[in-house]
Amino acid sequence: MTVAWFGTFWDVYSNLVLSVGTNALLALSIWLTLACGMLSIANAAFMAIGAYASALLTLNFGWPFPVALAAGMAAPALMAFLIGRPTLRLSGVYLAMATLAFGEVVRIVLLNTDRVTGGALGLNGIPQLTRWWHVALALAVTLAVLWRMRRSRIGRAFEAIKEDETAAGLMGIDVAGYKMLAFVLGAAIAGLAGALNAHLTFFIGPGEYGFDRAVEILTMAILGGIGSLTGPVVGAVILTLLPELLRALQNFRLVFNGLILVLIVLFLPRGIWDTERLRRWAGIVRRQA
Amino acid sequence: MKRNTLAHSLFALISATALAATAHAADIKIGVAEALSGGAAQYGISIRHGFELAADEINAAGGVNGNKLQLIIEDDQGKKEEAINVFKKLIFQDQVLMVFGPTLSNSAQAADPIAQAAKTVAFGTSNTADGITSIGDYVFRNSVTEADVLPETLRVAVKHAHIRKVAVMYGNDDVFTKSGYDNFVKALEHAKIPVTTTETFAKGDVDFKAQLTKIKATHPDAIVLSALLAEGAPIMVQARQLGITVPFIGGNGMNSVKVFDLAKGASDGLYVGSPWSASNESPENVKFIKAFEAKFKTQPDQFAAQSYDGMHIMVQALKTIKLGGNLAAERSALRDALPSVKWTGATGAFQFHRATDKAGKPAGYDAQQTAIVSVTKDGKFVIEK
Amino acid sequence: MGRHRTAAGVSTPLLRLDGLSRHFGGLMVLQDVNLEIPRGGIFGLIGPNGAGKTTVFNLITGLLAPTSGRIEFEHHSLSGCSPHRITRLGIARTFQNIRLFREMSLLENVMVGLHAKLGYRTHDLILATGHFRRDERAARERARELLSWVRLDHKLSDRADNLSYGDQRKLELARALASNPKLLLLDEPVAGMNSGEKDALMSDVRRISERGYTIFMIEHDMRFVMGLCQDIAVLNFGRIIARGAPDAIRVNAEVIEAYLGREDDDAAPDGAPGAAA
Amino acid sequence: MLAQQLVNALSLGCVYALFALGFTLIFGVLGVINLSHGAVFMVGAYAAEQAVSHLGLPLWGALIVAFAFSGVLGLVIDLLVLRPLRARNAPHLIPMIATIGVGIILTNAIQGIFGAQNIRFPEQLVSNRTISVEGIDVTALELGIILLSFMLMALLLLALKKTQLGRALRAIAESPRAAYLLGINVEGLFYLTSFVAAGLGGIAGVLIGLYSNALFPLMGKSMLEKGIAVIILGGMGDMRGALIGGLFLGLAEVLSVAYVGSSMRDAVAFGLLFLILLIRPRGLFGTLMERKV
Repeated sequence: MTVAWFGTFWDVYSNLVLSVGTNALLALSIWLTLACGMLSIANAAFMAIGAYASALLTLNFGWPFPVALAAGMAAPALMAFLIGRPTLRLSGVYLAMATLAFGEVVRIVLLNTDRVTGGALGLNGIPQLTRWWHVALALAVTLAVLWRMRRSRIGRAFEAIKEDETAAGLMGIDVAGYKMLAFVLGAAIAGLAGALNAHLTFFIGPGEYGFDRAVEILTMAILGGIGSLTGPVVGAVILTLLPELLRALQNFRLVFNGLILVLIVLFLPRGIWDTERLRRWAGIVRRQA
Repeated sequence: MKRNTLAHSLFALISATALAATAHAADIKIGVAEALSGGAAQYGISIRHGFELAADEINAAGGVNGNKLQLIIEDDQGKKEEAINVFKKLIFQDQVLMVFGPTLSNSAQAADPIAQAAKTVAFGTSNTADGITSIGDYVFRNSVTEADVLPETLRVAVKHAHIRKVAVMYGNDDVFTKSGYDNFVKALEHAKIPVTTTETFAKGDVDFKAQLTKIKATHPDAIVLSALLAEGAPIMVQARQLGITVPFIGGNGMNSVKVFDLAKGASDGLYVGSPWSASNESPENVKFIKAFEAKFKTQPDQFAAQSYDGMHIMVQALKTIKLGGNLAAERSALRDALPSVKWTGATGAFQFHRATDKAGKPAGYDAQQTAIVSVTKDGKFVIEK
Repeated sequence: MGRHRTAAGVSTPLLRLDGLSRHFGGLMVLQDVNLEIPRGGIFGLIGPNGAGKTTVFNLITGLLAPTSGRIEFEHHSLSGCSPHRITRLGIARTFQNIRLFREMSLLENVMVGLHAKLGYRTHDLILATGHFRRDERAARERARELLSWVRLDHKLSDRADNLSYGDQRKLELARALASNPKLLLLDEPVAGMNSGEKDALMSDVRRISERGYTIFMIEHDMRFVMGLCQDIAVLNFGRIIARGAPDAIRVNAEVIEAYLGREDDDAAPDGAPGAAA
Repeated sequence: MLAQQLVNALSLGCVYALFALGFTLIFGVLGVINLSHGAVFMVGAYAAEQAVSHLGLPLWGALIVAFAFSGVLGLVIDLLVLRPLRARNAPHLIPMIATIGVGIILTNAIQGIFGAQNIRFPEQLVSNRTISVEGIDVTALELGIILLSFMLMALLLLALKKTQLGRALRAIAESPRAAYLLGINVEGLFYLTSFVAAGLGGIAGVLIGLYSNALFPLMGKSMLEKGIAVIILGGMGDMRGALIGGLFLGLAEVLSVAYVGSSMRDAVAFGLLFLILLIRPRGLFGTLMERKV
């Protein structure tokens, strides 16, 4: 009975559940740069590079999936490394705009290299190789690595850079190096999400990786809160499920999507998963108990 | 919007009463997955209207062998992930007999494999990209690809407008217009018509004069335009403003009476080829247009005509199979019955022809129809032979 | 005076500024500054506001590049070195306008200072090897110890921005010490403190110096400087105008002139060397 | 052909400038990258279209309706969203994210009400006449847009330079805190700026809607992306920059179509933007109202 119920549930919602996983990876990828105080919105582009690199390898050359996944991480990481040196000198809004422009350039290049990428028609017939445990494992490993990093000198360096770049440099922290690390690692995680997603949905096209996706990734992280690793994951879960939950609203559904985003920014400035607030609430509950 | 919901609930109420009256009749659940929000909603909503009109007509005439059609309509937002989710919901949760949609070819590339794996018919009425029906033998469409109509459009245009060389313009970031372009190129090569220059534009562009100025300098005899109306109409207006008087040869995307409004004063001289034309006075088409205008207070377009016909085509197959019992058996029976359907509707005479997959093995089914070529003149489509 | 280079012999200086100049646009903030700071002891740099003192620190720590001249630290030229390299060579500093990591705890602040001392590698970190855990534990212990030096070890997990002003200065000092610097630069360490806090810090700094750290401080508070430093240089309008022991500086005519000649100087009444004497 | 292309570049550049004026004004004074400006621009155009088709207003009436409607909308956005964020001193990226949400709300509300398909202004609203001089074709509307964007920019510049209000705004741009201490009604001027900037957006919506013959809910989106490029090229918060950046982008796009290939049009635009940020992050040109970010 339960098994049958789960079977139907999984038939209907497997894709949604796995989308939650890949979106969580994306949110974590932008969390990395945000943790360093950088607003880089090139993650949609890195996701595209990862998706195309891996899909081309499995589709055209029949490479094994794990190798294609590795390539899907390596390609955006390499790209991030190449553009990182000049780009990461910028800060604040300027960095955001430069990465935005980079994202547009990537999308247009994908459109224009149609011999390889299929242009606007995209790549279709990508083998569906992603299993649920691939996504689970990828998310678990990513979370474990980031969790460790956070509680090590790297995490402290990130936070120090976020708070005061100059002071961080004078603590002996290689500011440019750590920014690059966050940027490249974020690109690799975004690429992984892209590669997993591409092998889940049979099809990828350049339109999926534009400005909207970049904003969506950022929104997930901010919505959940970037004070912890749980925040981005929570944000990804909510933003992925929200459209399903709001189905009844029909034409005005996305209006509520936007409204929720505004309300959270206004009333939950540290995101939904605000550790301090949660601790406070827990304290109140304990006192009342 | 509000009126629609009201109409919906009224319809539900009426069908519920009808259901109570005829005790033995069961509803046949038909899934409809179209883009009802987002940028593609303008096509999705038109498509939904076509389905609703056809289903109402069929139900009013007593349904299919006494069974009423029940449409379960879901919004895929024009996104591939949503299309997958919606297909899964319709197939596994709502247990529909078959699914119409999705609106966009990209979504179809992602969602149709789901239907194929579940051995459920996926019937596209608006997907024109190559390769969709290669996905498998449960994938059908009655939307003609440009490959089928463009040679005819070119032939007629060349004959009437004395075309020796053309310039090409297309939207390169959209599947519909890009695949239209690919087929134009093939058709032009086949007809041995030289291309003076090829220009592109992107969705949301407001200015096309740079491209048009370049085109003007190459002195083509016509401009081949693979565009959707949103950009196609402004392109025609701006071309006329630059003193370009040569005719346009458009794809499916331009085949809409809205062109007379959106390109008012500059809408003459556009050749379009499509199985459906607003000016086609066949009795089926006249009836369709009349009924559509009465029901929705707006003029139909090609998307509505194709979905309208799609529903009728499906119902022809449905009539021949035995319902009741095993859903899986019903689904595959429907699939087996569909390929032999022949139907004459708003888009004229229709039949399927088999498509092949990448390896050349038989796969799904494409439309086989003859194109009607018409040219715009004084706010009307005039059919040319 | 600074102009005369020390003859080879006695002891090689820890830090040497050689003909250092820095211009901002047309403004010459530092001109031909020559200074040698010996190993050990507490060295002071004083001068009226706007004399260019903080610029000297910014040049030493690599935040600014000199327009001309060179800086040598233990025979290494620092020109072109990025701040983090300079820190790793053994120079640490505090700031005039405290720059703590405000959202981090005290312990974390000091542990950031220990950054370069942690030798584990990425795979140690990911696999949480013994090396990683040992290093982290040692760092935590060391941070606790440094905080106890400045008597803040009872507030380890407080957030830095919850500290009082005086405690923030002490935390910054502990954080600077974390890199175990050969040279510690203090930029106005008692600015904004009350006299009780000043006295306490004075003994803290003295104890730190006794542990063998070389200290180079900029300070306005003459009682503090004169009480701590063995050797003082005076900067005015970007030039070194005097150098010597506190008693000699106190009576140096040029120095008194420099302070008294600037009426707009808010630090003048009690900041002038004479007043503090 | 080059002469015609240069005229094309001029009118396209002015289209961009027209949009960017309000966008850059908000950034200059409020320090916010207002990503709902594209949506406000679109709403203004729709409001004017409704007024024209229901009330039969002439062009100037449509422009007034758009200015007022968008302006009030901008004011409401400021009151409900930006003011609370200012009050709690949120880091500057937070208001930007909030305006993304506002943009989503407006775009989808309009789409829910009017549908996703293109609509257009009645064609008699503006003369469709083409003026041909020496083989160069230009429409009356294009001339109007070119004139208006130069005039609006000159007007704004003059207002900022010569009036008391302008001086107050520049003081706020330098430092809102210092301006407050000088007794300037900072909040009031923030409201005024939000109103005027959004109103300008509405005017741009009408004119660009007329220029491209199409209104649709997403019309603000690609314009917003171009607008971002324009204000960065011109220097953020700089009034002259909006025009210079707009003209520069228009020229770059038109020339890339003419000599590189139209499929590279946006790649050239954004590639240029990327490069310029790396080389000259403060924009190509000097700035009048630069704000620290």
